[in-house]
Amino acid sequence: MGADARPQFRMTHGRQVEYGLGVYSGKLGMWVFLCSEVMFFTALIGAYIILRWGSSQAWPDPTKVLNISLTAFNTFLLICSSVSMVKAYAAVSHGDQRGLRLWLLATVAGGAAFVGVQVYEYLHLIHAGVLPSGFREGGEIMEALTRAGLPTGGHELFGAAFFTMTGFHGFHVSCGVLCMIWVTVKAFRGHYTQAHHEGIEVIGLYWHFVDLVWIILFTIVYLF
Amino acid sequence: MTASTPTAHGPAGHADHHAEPSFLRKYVFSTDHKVIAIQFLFYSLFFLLVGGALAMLIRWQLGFPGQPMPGAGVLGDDAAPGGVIAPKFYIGLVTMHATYMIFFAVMPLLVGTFANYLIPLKIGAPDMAFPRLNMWSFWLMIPAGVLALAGLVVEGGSAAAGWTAYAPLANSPDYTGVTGGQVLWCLSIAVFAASSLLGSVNYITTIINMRAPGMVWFRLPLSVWALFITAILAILAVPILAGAVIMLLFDQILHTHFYLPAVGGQPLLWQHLFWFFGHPEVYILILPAMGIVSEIIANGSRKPIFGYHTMVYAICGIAFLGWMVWGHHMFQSGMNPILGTSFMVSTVLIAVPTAIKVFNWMGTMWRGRLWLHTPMLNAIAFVAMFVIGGLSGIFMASTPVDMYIHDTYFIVAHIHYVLFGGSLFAIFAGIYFWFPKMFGRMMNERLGKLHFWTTFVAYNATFFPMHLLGIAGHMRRIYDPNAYQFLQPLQPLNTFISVSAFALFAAQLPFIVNFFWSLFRGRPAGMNPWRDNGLEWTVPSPPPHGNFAHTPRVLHGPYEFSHPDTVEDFLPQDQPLPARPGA
Amino acid sequence: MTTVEKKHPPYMLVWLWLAALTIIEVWAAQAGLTRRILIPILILLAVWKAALVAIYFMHLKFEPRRFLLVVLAPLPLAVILVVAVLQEWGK
Amino acid sequence: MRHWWFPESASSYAGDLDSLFYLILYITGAVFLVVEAGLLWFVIRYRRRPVAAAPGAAEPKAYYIEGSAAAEIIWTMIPAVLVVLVAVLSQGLWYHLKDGAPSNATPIGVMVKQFEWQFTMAGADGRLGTDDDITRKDHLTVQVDQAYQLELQSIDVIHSFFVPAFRLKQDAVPGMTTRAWFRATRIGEYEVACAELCGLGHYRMPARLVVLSAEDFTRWQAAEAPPPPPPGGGGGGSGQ
Repeated sequence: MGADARPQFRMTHGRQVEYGLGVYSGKLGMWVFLCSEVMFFTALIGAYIILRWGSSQAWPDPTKVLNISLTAFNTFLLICSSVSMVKAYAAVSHGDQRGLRLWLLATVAGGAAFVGVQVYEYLHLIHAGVLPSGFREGGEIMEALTRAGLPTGGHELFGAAFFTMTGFHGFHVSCGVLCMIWVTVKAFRGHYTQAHHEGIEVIGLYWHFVDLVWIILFTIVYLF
Repeated sequence: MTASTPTAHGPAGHADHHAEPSFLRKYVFSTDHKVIAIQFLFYSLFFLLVGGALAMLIRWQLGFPGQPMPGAGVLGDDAAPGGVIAPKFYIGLVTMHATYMIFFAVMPLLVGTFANYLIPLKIGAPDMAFPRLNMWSFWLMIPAGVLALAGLVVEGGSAAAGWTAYAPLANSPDYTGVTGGQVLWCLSIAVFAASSLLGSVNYITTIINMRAPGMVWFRLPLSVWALFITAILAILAVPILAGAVIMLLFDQILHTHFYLPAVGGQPLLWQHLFWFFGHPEVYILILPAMGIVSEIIANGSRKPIFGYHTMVYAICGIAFLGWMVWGHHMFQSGMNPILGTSFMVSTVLIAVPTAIKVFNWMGTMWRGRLWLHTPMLNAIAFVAMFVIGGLSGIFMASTPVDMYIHDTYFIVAHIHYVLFGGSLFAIFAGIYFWFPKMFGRMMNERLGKLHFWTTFVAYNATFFPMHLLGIAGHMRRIYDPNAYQFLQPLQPLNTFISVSAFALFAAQLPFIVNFFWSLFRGRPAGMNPWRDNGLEWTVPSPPPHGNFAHTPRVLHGPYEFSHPDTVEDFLPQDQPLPARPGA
Repeated sequence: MTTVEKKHPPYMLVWLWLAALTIIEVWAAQAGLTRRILIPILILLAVWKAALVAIYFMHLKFEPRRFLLVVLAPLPLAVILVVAVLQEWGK
Repeated sequence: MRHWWFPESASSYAGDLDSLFYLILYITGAVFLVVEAGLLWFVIRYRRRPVAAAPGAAEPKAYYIEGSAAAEIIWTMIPAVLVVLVAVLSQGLWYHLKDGAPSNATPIGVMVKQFEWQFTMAGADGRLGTDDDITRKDHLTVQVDQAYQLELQSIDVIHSFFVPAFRLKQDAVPGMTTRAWFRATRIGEYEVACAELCGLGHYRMPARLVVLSAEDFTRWQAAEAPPPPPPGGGGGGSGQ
């Protein structure tokens, strides 16, 4: 065999660890978790693609139902919070504690604002008669589409898919914000140092992944 | 990592720095992988018993349709008026039997108990990479199990759309007559998915990152290989089920229309998503069993496993192909015939790596010195029975033959030959084999062999005739076969199966007695009662918190049995091969 | 971290790219292009943005090559699922 | 014992399907025998026997071998060839079953709901949607040696149209029309069953399928045909 020489070992917490893929456990675990998240969103996005394009199913024009400019702004917010997250990571890896805390606060604010805007969007849509079970008869949206002579077919599936996909994304962002608050508190307590800041990187991966999913969702749900 | 590591001499010393943990921390909310494994063991054995009891009710109705079952009067007038099982209750039984067995018994046994127990011990790690997540993975199974059990007692009965919960049957109380039970089923599966996810993240990370020095990939025991690949399957397949079940749940409670055709929803979307999860799930249920059996066959034969590398590649091959075969559950659903052909080809190809494994096990036994201890008997039974399940699968893979046997008892026979004859015999083998390590005491061999032989005979008497039922066209999941004239002559066969099933259930009594008796009165096991090579046998039974006093150094593969240069017929992985006298 | 000081990519530049691509996306969606042209453009832009996030923000550029195996594993499965099921109704 | 095996075959392709089944049975049966006999032989031949010699003497060891590439190649190739053979032999019949309906097949409409079948049989004109259609609950009459094309639709949940004697099974999925075809080859009465769990009454969905000779069928058709609509009365035939 003679493969003895290959692996390299490092010490963590008194135990010898072989870094099989050259990545520490927290980061590896997070990536594995993200792989499963990819499959989860595959189920939801795949269902959307199949329901909408798998047959000659009618579908309302999303740009006529949803507020694109508002959501574009929201997308921008999420991208900004992703940037602030990497800036926080860059700061801590240079030993800049103040930078870390400020950028983390900015990230929390960005995420929270995204959720806030989404809640506003939901309330607005529900008020206008867009429900998970479809557009309410006589609701604002239904009236507007009919008045404009636009087709409303497939609105039941549209409502279901829209709320399920964006809802689960929103749920992920909300969980992310909660975790991020916790991380921020820890950062203010000086938990992360230039030598030890794996937590920042790991939570950052989750945060960017949620951003990445939103980039896909925004394109498919709002723009197609 | 320049972390301050005060104790560089291993986790045992590390643990000494802490005060003795409280009882609650040590045995209930424990983060020790061994305790969690044992929690999973009791949890899933409980569900195994409940699932088995439900099967007895099912078999009573099929063996003696319309006759009152002794003692069934206690189930109440909704379920069994006058002791006669009602149709709705019957379908609930069929649904919950499969749900309990698959999600709450066999899967937690294999990837809860054995994965948790074996992975760190076999790779020489002190614990899992994320012990706290590991604890959560067990404690999430509690609400999942409670939700699943609640189905039996809620108003309106348990879920009654089969464990496959085909839409649109599962969508609406109008179709099933079930109100809350179907929602509970969905919730339970969703929570189960979260638990499975946490477990799998742990297993993958642990196996990649926490192997002891020298434990290179091709020195990993086959059980660890199998569990690793299984965890990968789970991490990628279970979220699909979660997504599908959540959409089903929304259809039920938010009145969405994902699977309802009236406004364009797709009933077949459910089937595709379900089986895209469901077929990898089948391999999640069998690969760890194969791994366990590989360990025990090598040990019982006192020989290296035949073709170790091929065995590893076969596991990977099965897992890889397993992603491309889900459509073979849907040949008669109105699927595009071209798609059907491609699914048929990928399905029959899975027979190849599977055959390799079977023949390699036989090659391992060839010219061995078979030590027929109870685990070994169960492992050989696994091979013998799994072969039947594998071969009957070829009938279904052949699309035209499937047209006839689809949804008949042939399928029921097949799944039980794979899941009971396969997974469950392997689980019994594993329990008998690692019980000494888990509890420090041997299980009784005499009772073990009694359990094995009675189970083996009763099992075959129960499930083999089901092939005949299927060939005669007997549909599955029907409450009373006598509603069809062409099934009436099969009644004696059905009665025979039922009597055998009762015997099979009764045959588990020696196991239960043995288990609890040995827990307290079994012969002390010592460190390595089976004279095995795995790292888990180099530590005391049961192993202390942190497992290894010193991180072991792995010097060779796990199957160095009967090496010509050794004195004993085994060589633990941390022991060097003696220098050849002539060299 | 033990080894070399991590070299950080120009995050702000990536941010500008992402913002610009988002603006192009929204503009394209409302420019009244035919769907046959619009959809490929939108897919391209979305994949581009997603790739920027994954490569720079999630540091895939700096991970060991074989680690990419873990990251990319689910993608073929996602494609297989969606493409095969679309076949079902594509007859 | 006859009852514990295939029902007598009564459709044009049932014989082919049975032959394929038997072929697979012989192949898998041979593998089954080899494996089980081998396991049994190994258990008897190689079991550890008590050593008769002095207790201190070293026990003999098992034969140390880590594998054999040649053996493994053999038992990779044989199953591979066999299963590919099965797939190749299956696929012709598969297309015949699914897409092989003769062009002159008479259509039958099958509308299924919980828990009954409704069959719409074409009248003398051999077409559906005309005034002489015959619609019956849980009853289907066909002519021997005549091909029929089923168009299955479901009102509520998924059911599966199963005629054991014809070896025919096809799901009826709500929201879409699935198709199946058969040609009965024997006169007699057969049972239609539902093969997909469709609710509490799933077990009691038998329908009668009667195969008549050509003369009997014509007589039956004439007797069962609905009375012609009153002249000038709207002519509701949608298939005109």
